[in-house]
Amino acid sequence: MTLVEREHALGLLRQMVLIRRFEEKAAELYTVGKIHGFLHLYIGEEAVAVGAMQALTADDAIVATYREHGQALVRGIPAGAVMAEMYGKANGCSRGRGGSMHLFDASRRFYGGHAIVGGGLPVAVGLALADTLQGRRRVTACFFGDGAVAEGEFHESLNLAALWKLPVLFLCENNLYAMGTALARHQAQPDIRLKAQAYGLPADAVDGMDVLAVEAAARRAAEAVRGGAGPFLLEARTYRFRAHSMYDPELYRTRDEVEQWKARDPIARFTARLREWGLLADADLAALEASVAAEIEGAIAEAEAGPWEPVEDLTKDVYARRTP
Amino acid sequence: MTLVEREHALGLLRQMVLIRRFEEKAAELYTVGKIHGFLHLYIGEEAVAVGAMQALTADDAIVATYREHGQALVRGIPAGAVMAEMYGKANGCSRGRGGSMHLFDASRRFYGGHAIVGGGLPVAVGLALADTLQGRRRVTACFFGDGAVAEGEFHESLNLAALWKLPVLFLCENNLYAMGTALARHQAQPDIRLKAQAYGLPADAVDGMDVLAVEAAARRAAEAVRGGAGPFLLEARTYRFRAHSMYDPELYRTRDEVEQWKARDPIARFTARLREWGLLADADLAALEASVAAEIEGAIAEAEAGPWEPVEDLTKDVYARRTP
Amino acid sequence: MTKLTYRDAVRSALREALARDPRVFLMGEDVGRYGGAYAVSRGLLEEFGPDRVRDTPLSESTFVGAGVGAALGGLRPIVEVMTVNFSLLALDQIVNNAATLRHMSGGQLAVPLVIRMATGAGRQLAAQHSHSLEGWYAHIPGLTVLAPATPADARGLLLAALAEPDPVLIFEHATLYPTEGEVDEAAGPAEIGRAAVRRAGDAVTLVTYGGSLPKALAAADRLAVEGVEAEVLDLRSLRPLDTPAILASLAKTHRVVVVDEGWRTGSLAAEVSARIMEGGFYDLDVPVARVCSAEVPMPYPKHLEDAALPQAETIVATVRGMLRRRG
Amino acid sequence: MTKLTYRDAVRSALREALARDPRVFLMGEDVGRYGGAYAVSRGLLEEFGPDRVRDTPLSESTFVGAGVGAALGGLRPIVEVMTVNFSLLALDQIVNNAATLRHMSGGQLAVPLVIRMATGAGRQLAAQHSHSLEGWYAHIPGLTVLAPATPADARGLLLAALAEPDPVLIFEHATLYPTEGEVDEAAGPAEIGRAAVRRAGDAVTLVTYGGSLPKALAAADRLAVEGVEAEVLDLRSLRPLDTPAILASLAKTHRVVVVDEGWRTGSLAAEVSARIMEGGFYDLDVPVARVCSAEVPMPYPKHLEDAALPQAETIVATVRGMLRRRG
Ligand SMILES: Cc1ncc(C[n+]2csc(CCOP(=O)(O)OP(=O)(O)O)c2C)c(N)n1
Ligand SMILES: Cc1ncc(C[n+]2csc(CCOP(=O)(O)OP(=O)(O)O)c2C)c(N)n1
Ligand SMILES: [Mg+2]
Ligand SMILES: [Mg+2]
Repeated sequence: MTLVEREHALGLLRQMVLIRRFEEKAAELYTVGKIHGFLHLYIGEEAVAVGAMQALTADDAIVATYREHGQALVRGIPAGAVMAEMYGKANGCSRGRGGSMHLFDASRRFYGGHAIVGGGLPVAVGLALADTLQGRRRVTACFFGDGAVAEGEFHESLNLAALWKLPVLFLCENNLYAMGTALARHQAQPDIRLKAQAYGLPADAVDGMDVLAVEAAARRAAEAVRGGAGPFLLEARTYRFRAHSMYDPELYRTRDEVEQWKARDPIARFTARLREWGLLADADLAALEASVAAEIEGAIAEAEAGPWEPVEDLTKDVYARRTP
Repeated sequence: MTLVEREHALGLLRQMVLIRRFEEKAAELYTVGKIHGFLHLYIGEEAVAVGAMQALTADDAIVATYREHGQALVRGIPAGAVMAEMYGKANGCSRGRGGSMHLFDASRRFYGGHAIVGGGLPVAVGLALADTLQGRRRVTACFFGDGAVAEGEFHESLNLAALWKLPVLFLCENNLYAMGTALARHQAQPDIRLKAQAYGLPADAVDGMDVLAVEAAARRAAEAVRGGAGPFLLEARTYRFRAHSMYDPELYRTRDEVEQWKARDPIARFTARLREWGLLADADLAALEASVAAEIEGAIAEAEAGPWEPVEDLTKDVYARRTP
Repeated sequence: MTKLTYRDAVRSALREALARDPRVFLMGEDVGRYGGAYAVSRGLLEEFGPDRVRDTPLSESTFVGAGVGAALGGLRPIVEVMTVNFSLLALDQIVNNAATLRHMSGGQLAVPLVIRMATGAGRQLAAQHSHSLEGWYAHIPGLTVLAPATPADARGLLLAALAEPDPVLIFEHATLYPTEGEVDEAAGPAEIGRAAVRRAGDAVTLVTYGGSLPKALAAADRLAVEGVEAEVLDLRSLRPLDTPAILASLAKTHRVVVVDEGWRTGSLAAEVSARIMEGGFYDLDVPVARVCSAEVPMPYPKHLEDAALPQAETIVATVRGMLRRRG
Repeated sequence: MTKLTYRDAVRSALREALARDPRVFLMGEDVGRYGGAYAVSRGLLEEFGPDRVRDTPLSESTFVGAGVGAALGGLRPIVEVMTVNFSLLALDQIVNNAATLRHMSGGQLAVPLVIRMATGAGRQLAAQHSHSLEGWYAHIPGLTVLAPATPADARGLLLAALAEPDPVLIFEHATLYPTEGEVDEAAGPAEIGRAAVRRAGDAVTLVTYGGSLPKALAAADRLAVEGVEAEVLDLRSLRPLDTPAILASLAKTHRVVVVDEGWRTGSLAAEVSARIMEGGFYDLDVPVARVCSAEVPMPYPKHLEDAALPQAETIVATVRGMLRRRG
């Protein structure tokens, strides 16, 4: 039985593959010194961003973490602008000043790229407040990890959003680890979805390795939020296949555990299902991969060709009206 | 039917009356300029401190808020040392440096007197951790208001204490207001006890206007904590009869509401019950009031007679070993 | 011109802003039903309703961060953090978000957020309620930091802050709320970044701001009796600092005492001294002196609090010592 | 003497403390199974077990506050806050509790707590991960603030901190972890509050600390080629500041450049300049200069980060300018 339109399915697949290939390339480029600083890969978690963001319109806002290449690409920030940002070039989406952890695109209502764990949640609450006070029916989607759940700002933000019935879709990317600390070692009660009860918030949990499941759950959640029911907490259960960042020796988990999760690879799984449903032929996949590869090549070319911001502009835009 | 030993009952009553009369006097002394700064009265909430602290031994630790005269007196800090502290005299329990909001007594394991809402919770967690790591079976009782529940530190501290199974008795004094903000206007989900579920914590709620009920609930809770079951959240539902502090015009609640709660005055109620049970004669009450009055007169005399800390000692004890 | 208290002057600006600009709203602990911990916002809830005057839970980090988000979303939030002491809980949002977003986004984002808070000691509130940390905030690029010392500035600088496209912090010294002064309620915003000479003189410059201004003026009055005419310079804006005004006064008096309620080490006064070192060294007859708070957590009793804080007498004594040491 | 990296020197002190004193324990984010974000604590969990090497949830305010409580309870906690950037979330516990409790309790309570954190920029981590806020902490009475710049100090000052009866903050500049130096692992604690002359000279004093020390030394080497012998003074302790050592070096060289990675306005360098103003004015041939970070949220690309940070070249250029302007 086919549960999804072919066009739409191929779109989802392409977005996931784009994130995967983009990041594989980024990791390579890091190794050869084109990308620096911290680089947090989303590989393994692609179904979460791709599924969830189907529920958003161009008018909705996104607040994400330092592990946000996926969200940025799905949101439609051109891969070239994201790659150039990671190079630190002035044609990057943050003019090169932010790098991998701080992607911004005001025109697409993409509000970062936050490197302080939990720091994006209050900002999302405020964006939603602005919509409410201005009578706009928009959703602010706020992504954060399981680790952020331990921070006080998680608690404060869920309470405030629920208290004021603000249209925030809280999206917890539960990949079972905060750096090297397993969920059960940072949460006394590791069922994140249940925490919503403390704020009288509706909540749901979904298999974050299944893009269609995430999409369906996110659509339900976003609909509730958009309808004025207040915030919603959606927990996507997923797994990070790669190291936390480029420096991580991964002493805290077994190879075996990683392999077990890799067997649930959201791309491989979705590909297999689409084949099963007869929606994907070998040629389709080849074409998709080729188009993604071309897009990434183009992105790298843009990044390579991009200019560096002149040193004279260092203090520009600290303030709108004066130099610091 | 008598539910309580006479001795014990009269002890509870005396402690509540001591707090009440002590604070009535403090309010007077504030008006005539003997006490300054912020003064937060506990009047109406006496059953909470008195009931709860029956469950503690001399070895247990207490962490309280700026509204802590009650806890200090019940803990056995001499009324003279508390009053002298409120005068700012060097014979005060904090050498006069803390005032009403910062009562300390290391010998009685009374660790303040915290004026930053929520700031005491992490400290209590640490005290309990010290006990655990040193293999001591002690309880740390941590008092805080309903307002503190909104702070991130509430969330972080309950999680950490539960995660590490630390012996903290979290005692929420829910008096329905954080300054002028009613519970329902600061909590999306106003049933505080239920919040414990987010941390897998046992919890209970009790009528904070009934000293025997508080005592019974606190004993059960403290026993669980002392037995090694980890932390416990006990919510006492109570009401503050007076203003938040001496400056509060009380615009946020009706006289009527206050009067309704005053009808449940924990002292009057307990007195009536003791009479009913035949445990309290008029003469007993008169003797009790007289003894409390004498104790308070003595306290005031001590405070009046106490010396001011010499100005030369201003920078003493910023560090143990050097001047700042 | 009307005679207003500082408190009423702040309220006058709040009311004007709320009335004029639908994007403006006020939020913070007890700004609504309670009327504000310092009664600054009393009556505004009744006048503008609960959408525009919002009581928040005790969640400093989140309601300040929500101010950042609301500013990003096109509003002009005024967030009241009851006192600077509690702002420590919101510092991450101020330093890592409010101050960085414009630059870090390559100029795409704007955070026109005003954060007001009471600051300072002098009311026997002891160690956790007596901080003067505005100097800390003045360290952060991306922030503008104001410290109005008069009712007219309390109004004018708040209006100015609301016209800024970037985050502005306003520190209101709690002892100033009941003080009175002439205010022109028809006047527009004051200019940010300009110090004001509150008293002219030629013997010494007292550089100060906020709650220390009255003390500096009192000291100047006493010195005048001794024939010493002190110039009193009110910084008004701590970031940006009006270095030209400081150096201009120095060029006239050749002596500077900086009066600042912050703890001495790492105080804003240190920055003023360092700027004079760099820009006015050859104009100095004697080294710049600082009158700051003693380096102790503030004690509760009045005699110790008084001893810990800058006082008119200490200022006078410092100036006398300086004059003795001429050139 | 052994050659150790700064990272290994910190670990050496941690291991020694854990082995020697059962009251010592380590807690913080990822100090255990991960081995520490900077691999400082690698192996300690295996050696000392999960009671003494404790991974915490992401709850900076609470695990720092728990450190305060554990210290009150008789332990000697070492809390690692991964970086200074995240310490903003714990500032209330540090400023309002750790720093105040001894004084505010009239001397009854002691908080022998050591808080370690990485600090500084230079690794392209952008605006939210590049702060140098140790100068802020040096403002707070009740705290002791250390900034070891060499492997020997990384070890010696940590041991010294553990012997203090009061809270000590240790700032480890993240670029220093892989640097090597001679360390005497049999040596005891270093002395707190003493600066060290890292290079003697008579033409100018470069006052610096932490991650800027290597830059100052590099600048001194270049200046030596030009015949200018710079003295390099490593502060080591930011609170207390070794003012006598600063003034002694000034008395020798008559010229001071302060090199400090903090943003210029309100920097620790401002305090050093102000202290020289107060105590060394008449020894100065030229005004004290500051080489600090540009006042911007740190940008990600290397060329901009380099431009924002103090560099050996800027120090050299500043000294050259100073010498041109002789007396
Ligand atoms: C407040 C804060 N503390 C610590 C860090 C360091 N840090 C960066 S990512 C991370 C783990 C976060 O885990 P989680 O929220 O689950 O997100 P994930 O990386 O798994 O996507 C930590 C501890 C930080 N950036 N911010
Ligand atoms: C972090 C912080 N924010 C604000 C305040 C100001 N304040 C003092 S008491 C109080 C209300 C606290 O309410 P609650 O916790 O319910 O305790 P209660 O006063 O009712 O006993 C507020 C807002 C503070 N002291 N600390
Ligand atoms: Mg995670
Ligand atoms: Mg309350």
